Amino acid sequence: MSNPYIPNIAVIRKIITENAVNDIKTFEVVFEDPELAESFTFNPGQFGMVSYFGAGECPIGIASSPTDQGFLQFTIKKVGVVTTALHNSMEGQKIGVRGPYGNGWPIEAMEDKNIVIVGGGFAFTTLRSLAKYMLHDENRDRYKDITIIYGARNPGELSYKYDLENWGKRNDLDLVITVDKGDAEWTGREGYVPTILKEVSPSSENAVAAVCGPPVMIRFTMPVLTELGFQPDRILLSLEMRMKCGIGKCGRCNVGNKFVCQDGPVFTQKELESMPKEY
Amino acid sequence: MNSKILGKNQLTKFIDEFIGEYRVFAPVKKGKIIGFDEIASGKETCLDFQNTKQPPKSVFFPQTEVLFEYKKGEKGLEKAGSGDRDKILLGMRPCDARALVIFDRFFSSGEHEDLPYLQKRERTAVVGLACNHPLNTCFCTSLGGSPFGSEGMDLKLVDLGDEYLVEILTNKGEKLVEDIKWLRDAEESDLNRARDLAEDAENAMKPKISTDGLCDKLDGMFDDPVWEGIHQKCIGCGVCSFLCPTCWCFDVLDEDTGTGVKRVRIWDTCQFPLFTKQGSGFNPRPSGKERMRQRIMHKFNYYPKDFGEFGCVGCGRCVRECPVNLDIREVIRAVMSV
Amino acid sequence: MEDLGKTMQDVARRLLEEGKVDLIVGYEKGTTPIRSTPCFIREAGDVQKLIWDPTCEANLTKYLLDRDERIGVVAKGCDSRSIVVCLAEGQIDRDRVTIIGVPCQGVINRKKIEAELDKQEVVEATVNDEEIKVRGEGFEKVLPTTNYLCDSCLSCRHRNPVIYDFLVGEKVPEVEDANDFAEVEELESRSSEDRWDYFTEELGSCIRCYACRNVCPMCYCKECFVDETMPQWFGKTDDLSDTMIFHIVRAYHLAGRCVDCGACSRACPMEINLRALRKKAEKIVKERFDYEAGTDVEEAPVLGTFKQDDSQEYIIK
Amino acid sequence: MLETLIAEDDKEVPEKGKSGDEWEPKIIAFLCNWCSYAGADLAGISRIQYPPNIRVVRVPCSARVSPYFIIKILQRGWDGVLVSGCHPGDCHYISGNLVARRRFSVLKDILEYVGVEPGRVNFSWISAAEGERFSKVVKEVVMRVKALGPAERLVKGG
Repeated sequence: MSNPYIPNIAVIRKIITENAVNDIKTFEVVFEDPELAESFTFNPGQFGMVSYFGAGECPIGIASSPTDQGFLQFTIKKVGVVTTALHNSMEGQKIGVRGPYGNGWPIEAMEDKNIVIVGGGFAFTTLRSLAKYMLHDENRDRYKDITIIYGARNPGELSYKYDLENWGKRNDLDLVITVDKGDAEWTGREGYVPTILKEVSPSSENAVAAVCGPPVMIRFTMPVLTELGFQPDRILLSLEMRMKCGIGKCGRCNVGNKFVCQDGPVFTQKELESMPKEY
Repeated sequence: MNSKILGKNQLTKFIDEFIGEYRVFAPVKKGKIIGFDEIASGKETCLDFQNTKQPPKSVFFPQTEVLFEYKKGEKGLEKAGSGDRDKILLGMRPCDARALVIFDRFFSSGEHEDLPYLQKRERTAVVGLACNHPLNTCFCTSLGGSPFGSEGMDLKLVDLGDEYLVEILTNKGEKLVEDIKWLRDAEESDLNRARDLAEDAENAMKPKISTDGLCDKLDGMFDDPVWEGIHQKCIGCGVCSFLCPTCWCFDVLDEDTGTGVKRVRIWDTCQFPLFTKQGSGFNPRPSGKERMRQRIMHKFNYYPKDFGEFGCVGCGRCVRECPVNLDIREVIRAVMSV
Repeated sequence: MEDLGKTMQDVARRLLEEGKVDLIVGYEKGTTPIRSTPCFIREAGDVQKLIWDPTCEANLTKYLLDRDERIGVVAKGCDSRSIVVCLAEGQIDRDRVTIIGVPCQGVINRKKIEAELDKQEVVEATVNDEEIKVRGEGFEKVLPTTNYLCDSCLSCRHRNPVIYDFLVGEKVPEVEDANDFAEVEELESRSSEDRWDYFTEELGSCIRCYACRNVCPMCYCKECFVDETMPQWFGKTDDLSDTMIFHIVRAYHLAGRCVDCGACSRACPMEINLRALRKKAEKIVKERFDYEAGTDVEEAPVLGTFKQDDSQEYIIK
Repeated sequence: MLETLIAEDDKEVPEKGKSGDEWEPKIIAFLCNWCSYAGADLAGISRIQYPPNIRVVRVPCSARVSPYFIIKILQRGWDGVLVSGCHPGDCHYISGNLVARRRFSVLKDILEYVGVEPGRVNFSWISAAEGERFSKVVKEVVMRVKALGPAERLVKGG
């Protein structure tokens, strides 16, 4: 029985700035203990508790895919105390990471189904982890055709541009990028994610939809998915709640009697319908 | 092993048998407040009290607890000290003892056990004290408890007048008293006297609040207008949660020690707005209504759904100490009558 | 002696029936002896729940903050002064509030009665301005109300409401020469060391439940300074230094605003003598700036303004 | 800015009652930019000596100093605080020092009432022309704080 609150020491190896206004960065971290760096496994959609000693701890979705060996990536937006401390730190900074926590996307249940990924803003992190996992050579054939619909407020806000470029060149993937409002150089689509989803209208036949984004996007995306014929148990959502312990003990992230950190963060629409509307 | 008899004048001697080998916690009067504290000798405690202001949860779940310390420059983290000598908790009322069982069940559930709490709980013996005169703000019988309950206890003292009956309930309890030779065995008359006292105490707690079906009833009541009326006078302070023996929510934060950082967990309550306020500013429980609903739903619906019994032991502390007299028994009645 | 409770009910019924207010906030009988509890009445038919006796201790001004309904609120002398402070600080919109003033002879501090009766529990009690009849298992007593009043009420110089739309009952004689700084003066006479020991002992048992802050109508900040995180000024654990600083800064924030209604001392579960600290802030602004909280809506807050001849003897010459 | 100063100099905060060389108090001085800071500058230019125990923080006005600064400084183990502004009537912002005067008189009395030793928290008016007076005031404050010994009351973890 080890103390679940003790984080493992990790070192920030690389910091990638993701958006133009420089308040979203991806931190590539490596565990100090080489054994752990080797043995640490997780599923896409799980999160870790990232500590900056002196500032505190906060739950961040793991953005890298389980197929990336030896390192973890956390995409963090500068909002509060811990995230600001992380944004002010340099490469080589020692931080704490513990986890993985949460259930993550059901990658087995999604096998040999069509996958529709709908992401918005920087909440695209764990969906990126899922996409990178599925597009990896060892896993690609276990999933049928994959559609990714990813939107952001403006081109500067689009994260993982380097991934989007590579994915754009692939033929076994239908990548749709949109922005709410383009700028001078923007040549791609313009429009809110729900409207673009209606335009693309992926078939819901033997398909699963994985959705994550700001509440307003979720509110308008759900009816579209239902319209397209997605059954409630085929729509997956990753919830965002305030978390402090990450292991279902501190009592704050509950929706009904489910703890989002332990029984979630991924729920099916069907499960959410049986839970009180308090998220 | 049958029950023993302990004279009230021998109580100090009885306690002093354990001092030294065990860390003994007992009710102590500090200023105007009676609370559980570590005692160095038997005479510091007095068992003539109704119930302590604060429950004994702080012995295992202190208000501020260091999880670990990170010293700048040093490798790794210095873990907080684990449980040390065995402990004895003496003079605990049946409701509080039962509350510890509820606490244990939650903190050892799920994938990750709460080690800091469980380590402190492991090496502890509970010597309970039956309630001959329950207060009329107590309602343990309405929630499956009883003034003479022995759930969660290793030994139970029953005040027979000028003597205590010492009931042995577990082998941990038996080990405590087996080598105290001067305790005399209880006779039939003592046991009958204890049974009568138990009955009187139980009858003194009529009428009970009906709580059967409360959990299922709450299932459909999330959006019921009754919550609007219930929360109105609540000022959102932490009295009911911090004095509640079955409230365990906590906050985790870092404290700068000048030479390093301590990660500390402190008591928190769902009644504070910051409990669920997110970094984006969105708060799923923006007003007192949602927060009060959460507290009631958790104790009478969510916890029972996961663990099969109510998350409240009816100790009455929140009834006695609420600054605006928002009585949880009235809330239960209001919910039951919808 | 005229039953103020009955008159109050009539006023409330008329206000509700004439649609002048959406809600009446008053007192109703509590669920345990010697206690009242705030009640919210929206139907004229429920006004008979309203009571008035020395157990009506809550400062109902707190319920006027951040509400946009039209409210009829029962207000004692001190409560009416805290309404004046809230009005002066722009927190309450005057024409949305109807004040039902009631002259007050002081409210009971039930912790004093519990201390007196020690282990005996009161099962039933009847209370009026003269006496408190208590009955319990095997005992029955009559206690003179004046011996068990809240400390703030013993030296109250504003028994009659300073502002009201309706007055329930006749005004009561004020006690002009009440020295309500007796305790502060005694503490001031002690050495700095003794005072430090007194306050560390007293505030050391604080469990940071914030009942004192949440029950106080003067504490209406959207985010309290102890909850701020960017920057985080003081710690949130029950460390002695952080806890003392919370109470010191709260006393500082109450300077010239606290009306000594005693709600915080009554709300504290650990029975800490909070009055000893906040009366000092009140004494400073009274002596140095001749300022008393909650007497005049037009007057500017004491620390928000200045006078050319403010005393400055503490400045290094 | 203030945060970094306290943190960065925190390491030098003296252990309580340093043996060997005589203990030197550490004091933070808030000097208002228009008067007291200029006064300190004048003291420097005119080579007027004053004890090195103070760490100067330049503030736009004495009213900029919030009670949280002063209490946090005492909590972090510094031995004394000096807040110095313009003489009444000279304030660049007309009434900053007048508002501050009331604020500090209440704060100082509450702190000393609770038990913080008189002399820990000090206030003064020093104009831009009073270089000499600035050094006199600093000497006075350092002497007062030295008499009180290292700070213990209100110090966190003290």
